Amino acid sequence: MITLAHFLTLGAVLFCIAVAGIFINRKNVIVLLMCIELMLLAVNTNFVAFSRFLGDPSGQVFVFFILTVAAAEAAIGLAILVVLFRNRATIDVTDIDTLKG
Amino acid sequence: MAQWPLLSVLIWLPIAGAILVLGLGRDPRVARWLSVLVALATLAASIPLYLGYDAAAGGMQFVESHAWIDALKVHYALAADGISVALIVLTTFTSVLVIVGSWGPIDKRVSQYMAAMLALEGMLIGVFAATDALLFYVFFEAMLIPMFIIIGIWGGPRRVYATLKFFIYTFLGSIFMLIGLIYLHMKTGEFSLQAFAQAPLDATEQAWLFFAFLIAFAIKVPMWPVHTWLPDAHVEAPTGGSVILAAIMLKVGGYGFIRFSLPITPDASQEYAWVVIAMSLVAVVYIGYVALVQDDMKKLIAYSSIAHMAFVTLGLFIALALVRVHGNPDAARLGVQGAMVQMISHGFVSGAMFSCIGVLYDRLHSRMIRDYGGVVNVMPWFGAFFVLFAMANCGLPGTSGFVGEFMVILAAFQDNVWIAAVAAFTLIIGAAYTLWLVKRVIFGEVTNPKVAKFKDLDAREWIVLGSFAAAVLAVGVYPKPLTDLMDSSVLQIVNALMLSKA
Amino acid sequence: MTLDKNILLVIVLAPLVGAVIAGLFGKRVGRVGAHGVTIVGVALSCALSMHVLYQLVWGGAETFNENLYTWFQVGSTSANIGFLIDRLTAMMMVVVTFVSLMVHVYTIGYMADDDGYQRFFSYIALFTFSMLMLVMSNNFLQLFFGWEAVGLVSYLLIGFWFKRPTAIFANMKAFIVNRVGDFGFLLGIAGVLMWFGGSLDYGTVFAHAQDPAVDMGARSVELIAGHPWHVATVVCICLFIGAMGKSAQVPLHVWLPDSMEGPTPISALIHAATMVTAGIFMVARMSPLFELSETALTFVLVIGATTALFTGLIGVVQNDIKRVVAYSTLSQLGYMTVALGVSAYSAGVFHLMTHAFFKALLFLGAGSVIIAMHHEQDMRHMGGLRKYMPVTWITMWIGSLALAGAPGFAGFYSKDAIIEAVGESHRVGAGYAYFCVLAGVFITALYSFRLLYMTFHGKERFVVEHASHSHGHGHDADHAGHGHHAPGHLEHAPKESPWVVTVPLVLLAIPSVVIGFLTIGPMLFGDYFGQAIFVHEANNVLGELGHEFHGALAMALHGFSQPPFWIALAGFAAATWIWLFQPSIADKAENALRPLHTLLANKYWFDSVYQAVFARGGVALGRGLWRGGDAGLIDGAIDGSASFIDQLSAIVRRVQSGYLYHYAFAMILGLILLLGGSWWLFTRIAA
Amino acid sequence: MTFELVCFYFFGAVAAIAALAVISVKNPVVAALNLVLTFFSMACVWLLAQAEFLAVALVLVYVGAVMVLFLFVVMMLDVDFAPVREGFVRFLPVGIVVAVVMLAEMLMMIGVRTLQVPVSADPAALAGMSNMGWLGRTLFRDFLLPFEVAALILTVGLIAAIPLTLRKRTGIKTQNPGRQVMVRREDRIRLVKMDAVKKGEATP
Amino acid sequence: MMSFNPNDLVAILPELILLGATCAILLIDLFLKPSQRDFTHWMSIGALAVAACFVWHGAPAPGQGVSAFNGMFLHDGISVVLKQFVLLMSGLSLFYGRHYMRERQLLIGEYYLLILFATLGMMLLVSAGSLISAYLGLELLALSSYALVALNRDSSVSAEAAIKYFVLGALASGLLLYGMSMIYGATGTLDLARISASIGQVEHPGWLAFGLIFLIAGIAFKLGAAPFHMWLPDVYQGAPTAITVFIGSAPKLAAFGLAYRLLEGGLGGLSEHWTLMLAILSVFSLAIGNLFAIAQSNLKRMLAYSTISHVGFLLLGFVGASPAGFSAAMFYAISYSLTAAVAFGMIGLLARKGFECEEIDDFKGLNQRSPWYAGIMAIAMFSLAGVPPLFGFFAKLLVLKAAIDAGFLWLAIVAIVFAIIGIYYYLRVVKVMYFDAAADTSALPLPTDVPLRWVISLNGLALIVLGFAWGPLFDWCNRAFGI
Repeated sequence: MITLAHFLTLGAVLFCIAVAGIFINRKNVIVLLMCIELMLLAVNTNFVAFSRFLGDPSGQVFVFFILTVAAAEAAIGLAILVVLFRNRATIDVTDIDTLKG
Repeated sequence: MAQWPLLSVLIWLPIAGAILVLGLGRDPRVARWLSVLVALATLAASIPLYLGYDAAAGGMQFVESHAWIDALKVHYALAADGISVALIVLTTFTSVLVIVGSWGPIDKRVSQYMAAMLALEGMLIGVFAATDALLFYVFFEAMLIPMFIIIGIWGGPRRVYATLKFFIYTFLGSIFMLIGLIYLHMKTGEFSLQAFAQAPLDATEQAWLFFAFLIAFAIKVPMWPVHTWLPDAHVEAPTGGSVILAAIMLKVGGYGFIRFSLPITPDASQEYAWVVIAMSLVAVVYIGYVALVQDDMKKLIAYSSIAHMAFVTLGLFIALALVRVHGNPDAARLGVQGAMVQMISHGFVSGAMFSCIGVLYDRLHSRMIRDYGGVVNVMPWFGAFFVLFAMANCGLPGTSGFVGEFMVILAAFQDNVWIAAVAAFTLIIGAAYTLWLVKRVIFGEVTNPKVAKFKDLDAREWIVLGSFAAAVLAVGVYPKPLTDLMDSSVLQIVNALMLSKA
Repeated sequence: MTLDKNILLVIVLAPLVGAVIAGLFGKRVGRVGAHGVTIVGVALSCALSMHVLYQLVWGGAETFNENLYTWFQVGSTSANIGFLIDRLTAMMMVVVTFVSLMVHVYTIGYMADDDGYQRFFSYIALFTFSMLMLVMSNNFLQLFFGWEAVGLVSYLLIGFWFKRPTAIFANMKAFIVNRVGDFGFLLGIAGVLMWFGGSLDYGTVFAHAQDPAVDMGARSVELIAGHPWHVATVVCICLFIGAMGKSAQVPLHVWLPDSMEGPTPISALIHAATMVTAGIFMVARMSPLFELSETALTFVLVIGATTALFTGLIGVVQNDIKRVVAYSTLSQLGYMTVALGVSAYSAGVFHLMTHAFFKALLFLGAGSVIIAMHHEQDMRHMGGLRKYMPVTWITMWIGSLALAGAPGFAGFYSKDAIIEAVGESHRVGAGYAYFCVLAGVFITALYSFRLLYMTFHGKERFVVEHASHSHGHGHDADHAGHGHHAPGHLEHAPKESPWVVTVPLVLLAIPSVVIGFLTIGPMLFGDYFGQAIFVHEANNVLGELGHEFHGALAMALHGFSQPPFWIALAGFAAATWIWLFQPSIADKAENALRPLHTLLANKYWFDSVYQAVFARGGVALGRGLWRGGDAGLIDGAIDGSASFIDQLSAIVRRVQSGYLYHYAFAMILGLILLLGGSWWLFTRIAA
Repeated sequence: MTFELVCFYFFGAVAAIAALAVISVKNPVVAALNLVLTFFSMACVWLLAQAEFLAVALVLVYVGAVMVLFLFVVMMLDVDFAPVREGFVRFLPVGIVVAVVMLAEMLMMIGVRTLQVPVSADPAALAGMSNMGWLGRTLFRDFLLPFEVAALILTVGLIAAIPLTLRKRTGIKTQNPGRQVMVRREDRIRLVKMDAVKKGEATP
Repeated sequence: MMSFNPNDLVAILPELILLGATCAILLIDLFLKPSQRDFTHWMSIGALAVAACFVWHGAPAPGQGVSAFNGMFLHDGISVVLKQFVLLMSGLSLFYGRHYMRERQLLIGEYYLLILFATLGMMLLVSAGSLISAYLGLELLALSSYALVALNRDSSVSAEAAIKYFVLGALASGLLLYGMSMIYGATGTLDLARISASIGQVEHPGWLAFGLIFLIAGIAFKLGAAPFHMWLPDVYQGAPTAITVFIGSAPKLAAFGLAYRLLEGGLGGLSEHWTLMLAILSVFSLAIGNLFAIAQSNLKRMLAYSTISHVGFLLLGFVGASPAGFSAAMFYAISYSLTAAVAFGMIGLLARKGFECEEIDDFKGLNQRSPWYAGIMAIAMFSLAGVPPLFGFFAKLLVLKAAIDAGFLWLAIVAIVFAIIGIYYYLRVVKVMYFDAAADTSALPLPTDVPLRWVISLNGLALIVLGFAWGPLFDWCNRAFGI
């Protein structure tokens, strides 16, 4: 039988993978954006699971909103990425280090 | 007259004047005249303060109190007792001379300089008049800003280092006091000094508070070993800045001890009086020797200021043992009174000394002793003034410099002979460094051809030095008006010392 | 009948007014105005002082003791300005104002060509004021005021010729050495305030000291735990340290010879007649206190005796005419101190008075010689001056005879009284003192006559160049300008000084001869001082002597049979032989006694040691504290922490690498830390 | 082990492995496709939790829209195969350790091992509604304001993306027929009078 | 379950007005030429002003806060104060930004729209009564901000700043959401009031603590508290100055609102946990902010680090978890944003086309060239440093007091120790302006934007005036928290 623990564990695993993806990524920024989507997915899984086990719809409604926001976020993120690429001709994370110190 | 908020007028008149000078002073002449007028008006306003203060009755007079921040029970509360009156009059008096003295030397951004001076004057008066701790603190800190600017803009070559050191050092000290004040507010629910003084505090609390206050005021005074900002600040400051710094700003530290350490933490003050006394005595000897070897005139006088201010702290803290251990309130009064007289006197003397150095500096643009020599040959009047102030600086009877030191030594003797003996060492070392300075600068043959072209004092310089001289002699010959003014206030302080809080 | 307060005020203020006018308005009033106003002032005060003395001695006036105004009043501690005029004071007033007046007059001639003419008059009038404040004081505060004020004027006058490096060194030295004495003095005053009735007023303090109910003599204090000291001893020694500074007792005597850098009139006035005797006066004044402490008096005695003998010895090898007189002054001050040490205060004060006259005379005479010699002070370039300046010669002889203690002269009475008093005394150290004072008599005669012979007798050891260009009467300020002349080469032949110089000489010569004869009776053995000086019954050596005193004349005659006379005669003979008849012996003796001569010529190395230890040592210490303490340790810590933070900042800022993954990593790390911390906290709270 | 559980483990494992692939493969296109797989698997997992609407929405929104956008951008920017930087290898162990520690802490805090929450019946079914209806009622009754705000957020996404990416190209020559028609003679030619030699220029 | 109540619209009237105006501007601006952008400018400012009036007018009586939309939206004293200042700060940044943006041809309609949307987001955020409205308000703000930072498309650093901001912001959002999910799981509701009510009887208190940490991480990111601060210096420096003015001021108020709503409004029962965590974050922020700022030569970056240290101070107000503490923290946030606006605004004012004026050395000799602006900048610096009698000092006083009252004396001492280190870099700016010689001693060419000059001057003077008359503001804050 699937228990809440299963969902939460899966959520946590995805979450950690996403987080690890963000900070061990040495490639390009797009992958970072994907990691963020992954992370939101993990969160959504949590919400869905809780909602299901609490018998409360508001968790699933929250997921609905998160999906909405994530879409808008992706749009803006990619737009920024495009701007960055136009300026730098690269989206390599290791090259984005002008601002530091 | 009783209806007039005299203290408020004294505080805000110069500050308003500062704004006015900033606004109208595009023409340096306007700025100069305007600032002198404002300073004179402030001086005039301080006369009714002096005359109107009922010294016999003592206590806080000219009380003003308006709620400032209700929620924290912060008040815009001003009042003056004899001690405050004396220091306020010192401030207004010195400020006029400083501004007059700065007419010539300051030729760039005159209006800003004058405005900074006037603002500083107002804030200093505010410090001496505030009876609300927060208000005190506000003035106490705020005055760093104009001084920072004064040293930084019109100062010497290392002015930036000096002024930053000055600011950060002083800020460092006072911010610990702020913590103490907040703590006291937590205990009492208000910021009034009186409530603080009455707050019951156990020994640990008192000890922490005592050291918080000690850091703040010891740096301001300054006491050894936190004195090193002063020589640098003095050396780099323009003459006016040095004068106001030495003559008045240092007094804020001594005043702080009187208003905060002694009444709020009497038991801790007693317990740790030895720390302060030791620091004072070290200052007398150590700083005396250090002063001896300076080759920069201003630095020398700055060090001598430190040594002299040590008598203030000595006088104040010797009082505790006298009252509590020896049961000798009379001697304690002598000590506190001596400290106060020393503050006033040092205001005149150090102000005068720095003015003198300013006079020389304006002519040669050097403060190095070796560049001078034989000045009296070409500037006899100046030489006379310089020797007079030098004598006052080494505490010659008949000048104001003697009175305070004398009282403090007498009082210290009654606590412990050895303390008095070390303190009295200033007679020797003070004379040594001062007279050596005189010897090298004033006397001798003119060796520097530039010195040979010096002109004696002009009228403006005459007024400044003459006024200082008059004050130095007046206090030296007849200090009674001054001591009477403060006597009942001192008595109250000493009486308060008798009561343990713990 | 009482003294009129206004008269006293005029006595004090008249010189002050003169000083202020001459000083501040010197340019406007001119030279004549300056000396006029000061001389009038001092003369007025001299006349009134004599009047006061007359009133007190013969007019039946009572001792005047009144406060003028309160200086400050704090609690029960009050400090006042006031006058105590008793006979001791009155005598001092007369001496001070009289010598001062003489010096004023003399100065007209001596300083005739000096640029600082008005300033000089202002100073000496100011000095007169200060000295009067000192002697007329009725309390310790004012005493200290006068004490320091005379020191100030002394400082200004020694450095009068401020262009001379030696002068401005000497005045600084004088002031600082005096300050060492004042250090003790001030502590003494503090002690008086603390232990003697909480007052600074003489009357109260003395009453307290003598109050049998208090028994001050037995009270002790532990300055160092476990070592009780008598209060009176502590206080008196402290006070006496002040006197040692002012009255130039060993080891604080080093300033006095150097003070000869000042113009000669002030050497006479300040450094011989009046200021330096302030210490003697003070101890005499404090006799009720000193009488309480045998220890303190012993201390006084030993110091005085040492000074009397050993400084005199130095005088023998000096060649500078003023320095010889200066060392003789030191020696005589030692005598006075010895007198105090054996409780013969009256004798000390008596010697003070006689000494004031004859020593002022000697100095002024020396000054006269110096004028004549165009500011040559080295006696080796003098000789045979008697025929050029007879008045000076004669008066100098009188002064020297008085100094050497020729019977009948003023100095004889006072010095003999001291010697006999020492002989009478049973105090610890009296034996040593007796030896010193007796030996001192020989030395005194030796250097006194040496001076006379080398200056006025024998061959002329100077050359007169009749230079064509006229050079006005030189004055000391031009001394440096004469540098191109070889030593002992004069432009003009020496000639007698003008009347303003000689008249004071003569006027001072008179008391130098007669004053001892006239006053010894009442002052030493009579009741002249009355209550002013208190001597404990057991210590009253003068009382003992008084039994043998049968009048001044008898004493003079008796003197011929006493050892001091013969010793002095021996000194005279030796001096005559060596310096008048066989000048070569001096050199031989010098060679024979090379170590001794070196010792004396170097003044026992006091100066060198002080210079090395206190002056250079102090500077080295100061530099060490400054560089090591202030700049090194304190500022090092402060600037160090500032630069540490700077560097730290420069290093840690690299953490902000600019890389996104590092930023994210930091966030996650923070999160993990919070998680861990919270887990810990959570389990603790749950538990 | 019920069938549901088997499904859960299967889809969960696929999702996790695909997620790992997302963060580790070199080619961003492959990463994006792996991400699609993750999303799809998770949608299946959500179905197991009876969140049918959201599962469908996830596939529609993400797989249908967002991921296409991603791929589009990847293609548009023509990103190379990212070379693996040396730092990656060097710091990989640290990164893995941190991630594992974090996972451990999270699981510990959640307390998965002791967690025993009985699954309740499908609440939507209890309410007699479909999952969608159940959500819809809640959404428009209780979450009206957030719904409107979400709309605003989408608007912002729109407004923001345009100025960032819409570029007015400069330097591109285009014709303006209107102006061509309206042209006048004086616009085409202008007669200028000037000296034959510039003033001040010295003739040799 | 309640259905839609029309009265709820009254509560969100200011938001509605602002939204309406924004939509109107969105449409109108399409038809405006760049030269006519002034219309957009004034209309935006007008919209903010009108909204502010309605906020003021609709302020509930003390202690009479209402919740609307099923508890999604809280309308109480706190939201009123915060909204007032959010609107004010947004308006100020519009004033300060116009000159800068115009000189760089960036004065486009979207600039105004995004700022207005962000403002709307902040208003919703500070009124959030539910996790969901908090999240959405936050995202509205965040997404607008990302775009604003990237608005200068031709600037490489702006793009870099934007991408950093975006990625880390999204990560923070993810953390926040994860935390929210756990709290939802523990309490079964998204409504903050209900969360607060059910804290005592949750089945899995561990989830709450767990969620709290993620929540705090998210909040700390928005506030810019270390170690979640890394984005802040890069973004402040990289963003166009006009945008820095905006994101440096108003969002701090919103972040305060977020923190307050979530931590105290929702998880007040866990204050034992979060006070300690915030205290630790505070120490980190103070240390890192001050320490890093010293080494900076870029003024914007320095101010960014200073922001971090100020966040450390702000958090002092939270450690007591008492109304007085929150009031102090809110006061601090207000004080900081008002002051920071002057500082950043001054950089914008002095910037020219092709000259950013963002290096500290660019301020050399400013006093010679323009004493007035040097004075205003000096006031701002001293106020940031916390020197009385300026506004900033009293804010510091209040938070220190809050910390001490809460028994966190050690924290207060740590704070002042770092404040001393911090004072150095503020003084350095003053030093450069006053003590150093200008490379170019001619008088400063002032921007033609007269309102800018007036407003920044008034803003600067306000720092002095509020230094004396901070009582009413303090009372206002106190009333908001029911003291």
